[in-house]
Amino acid sequence: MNAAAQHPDIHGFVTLHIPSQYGYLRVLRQSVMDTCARAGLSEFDAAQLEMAVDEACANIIEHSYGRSKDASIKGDAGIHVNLFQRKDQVVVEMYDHGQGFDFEEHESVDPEEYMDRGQERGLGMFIIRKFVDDVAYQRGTPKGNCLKLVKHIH
Amino acid sequence: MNAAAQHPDIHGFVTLHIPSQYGYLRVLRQSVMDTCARAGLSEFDAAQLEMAVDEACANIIEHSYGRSKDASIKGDAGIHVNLFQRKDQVVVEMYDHGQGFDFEEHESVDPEEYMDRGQERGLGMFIIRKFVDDVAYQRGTPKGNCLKLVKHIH
Amino acid sequence: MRECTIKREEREQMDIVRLDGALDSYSFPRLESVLTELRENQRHRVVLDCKGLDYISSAALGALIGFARRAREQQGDMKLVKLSPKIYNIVELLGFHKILEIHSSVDEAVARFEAG
Amino acid sequence: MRECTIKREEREQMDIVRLDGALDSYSFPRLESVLTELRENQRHRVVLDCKGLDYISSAALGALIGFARRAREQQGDMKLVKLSPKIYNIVELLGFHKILEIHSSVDEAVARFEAG
Ligand SMILES: Nc1ncnc2c1ncn2[C@@H]1O[C@H](COP(=O)(O)OP(=O)(O)O)[C@@H](O)[C@H]1O
Ligand SMILES: Nc1ncnc2c1ncn2[C@@H]1O[C@H](COP(=O)(O)OP(=O)(O)O)[C@@H](O)[C@H]1O
Repeated sequence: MNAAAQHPDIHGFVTLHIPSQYGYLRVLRQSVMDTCARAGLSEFDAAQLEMAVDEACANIIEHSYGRSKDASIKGDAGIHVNLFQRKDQVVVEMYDHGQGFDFEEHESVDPEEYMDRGQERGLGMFIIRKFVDDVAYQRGTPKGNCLKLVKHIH
Repeated sequence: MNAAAQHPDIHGFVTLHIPSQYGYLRVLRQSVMDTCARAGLSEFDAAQLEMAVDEACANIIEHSYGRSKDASIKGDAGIHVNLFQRKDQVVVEMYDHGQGFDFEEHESVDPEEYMDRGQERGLGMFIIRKFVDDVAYQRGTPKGNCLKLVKHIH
Repeated sequence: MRECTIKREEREQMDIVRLDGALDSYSFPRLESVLTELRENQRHRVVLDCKGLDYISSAALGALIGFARRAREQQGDMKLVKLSPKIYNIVELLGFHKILEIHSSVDEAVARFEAG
Repeated sequence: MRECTIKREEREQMDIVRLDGALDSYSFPRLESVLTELRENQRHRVVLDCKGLDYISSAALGALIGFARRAREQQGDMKLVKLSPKIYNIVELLGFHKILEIHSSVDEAVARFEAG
């Protein structure tokens, strides 16, 4: 088990490992909602975190694994997700072994821009940034690319 | 990731690690039902496997971790669950680091006996044995005690 | 993500208890306290509405059977209504449909109580 | 464990499309094919019943907006009804409640179509 799970500030450490396929997003969303309910997050806050996680993992499947020209990068390694509560925060960490990307370089398109531009690019990055309180991305850690989302419990 | 997940006969390998607490049984049941739906198990077969897994993990929490007098055995290590489809089978493997027990020695009480005896012992072992097609238990493997349940897809 | 809720509606002659969510090891203590309260208040005629029930553990089923048995000694009963096919199948596999009275609607169970 | 189901009821003047389950990246192709079919058959007036919808991805919302826009060019529209508070909150945060017409019942949306 992850060393973090033993930390006294950390509650209810759940880990989930799923194949890199859209059909597994549902069970991931259910796990997120379960963690949020346990942490006492409001229904709306929980739904926002649920959506940020879903959009982030859909991006991993589509872009990090899906767009690779390097044949050694395949979806077999799946997506590893840590879900836990730390003090007044719900934290979701997602790891993938795909090609990753430069997170800061990809500005998010906001919904108005999205409408004006005729929806040629998605809202994923906007939702990931706006629906949570903290975001951190690290490319190529020993455990893969890591996206960490944090939502405060009010 | 588990080596088994790379095996060509194995589909949809999902792993879940939860704390040894009753409040996490729900997310585990949801993961079982999700795997069953993907494998095309009937609603009834899925519900039977769901119940066998739930009763087995409730036993891990109550008996394997809960009854230990050895202070070094605590529930911190949690329950590790592998869920996957192999050919025409749905397989659920549950690992715990508690004290374990002698599986063969614990005969299951059937529902009639249970009624006659005034319900002094539970139906868990009966359900685990009767609601799945194959059961195997190994105490004290390097990854902990392992209970493996198999349900055939008809 | 529904927590299990147990709602009690006290009528003159009986109680309607409505279950929603999962009756598992986590919510078991709540079920037990509702059953204890009914017994202590001499409320022996209970209709258990299982419409919203999506899971029931063997321990919870055992508690319902225990309640029904003791209620019968007091000319009462616990009757189950609106079980989903999934849960009815489990109850049947365990043979508990022979012990617990099961109806398809609250009205039907109420009528059975009223018929004595 | 509900798969997403999309049911289409063709009325004389419009279509009622009923969603159940989650509209996510997995079920997205199914949504797209239903929308394409509607467009190809010149069915531009659609009421989308979201009563059973428990999740919607941004891509699915984008597809609904795209459909509504093109339908309006043909004097049609796509009106959403019976959104859960949870999903309405998401739609609002994205500002899409200003673009999509939202009603609380199928009848209300039908009446709006009939009023022209
Ligand atoms: N996990 C990821 N790995 C690699 N690239 C990513 C990832 N997430 C996002 N991207 C890149 O950022 C871009 C913007 O993402 P997003 O806002 O979700 O819109 P869309 O996915 O529709 O393009 C993507 O097109 C992709 O190039
Ligand atoms: N995972 C386990 N670890 C240790 N002991 C167990 C485990 N599962 C079952 N047992 C033992 O087997 C007995 C029978 O279990 P069960 O049929 O579920 O009834 P109950 O849990 O109500 O006693 C338990 O009382 C316990 O002694």
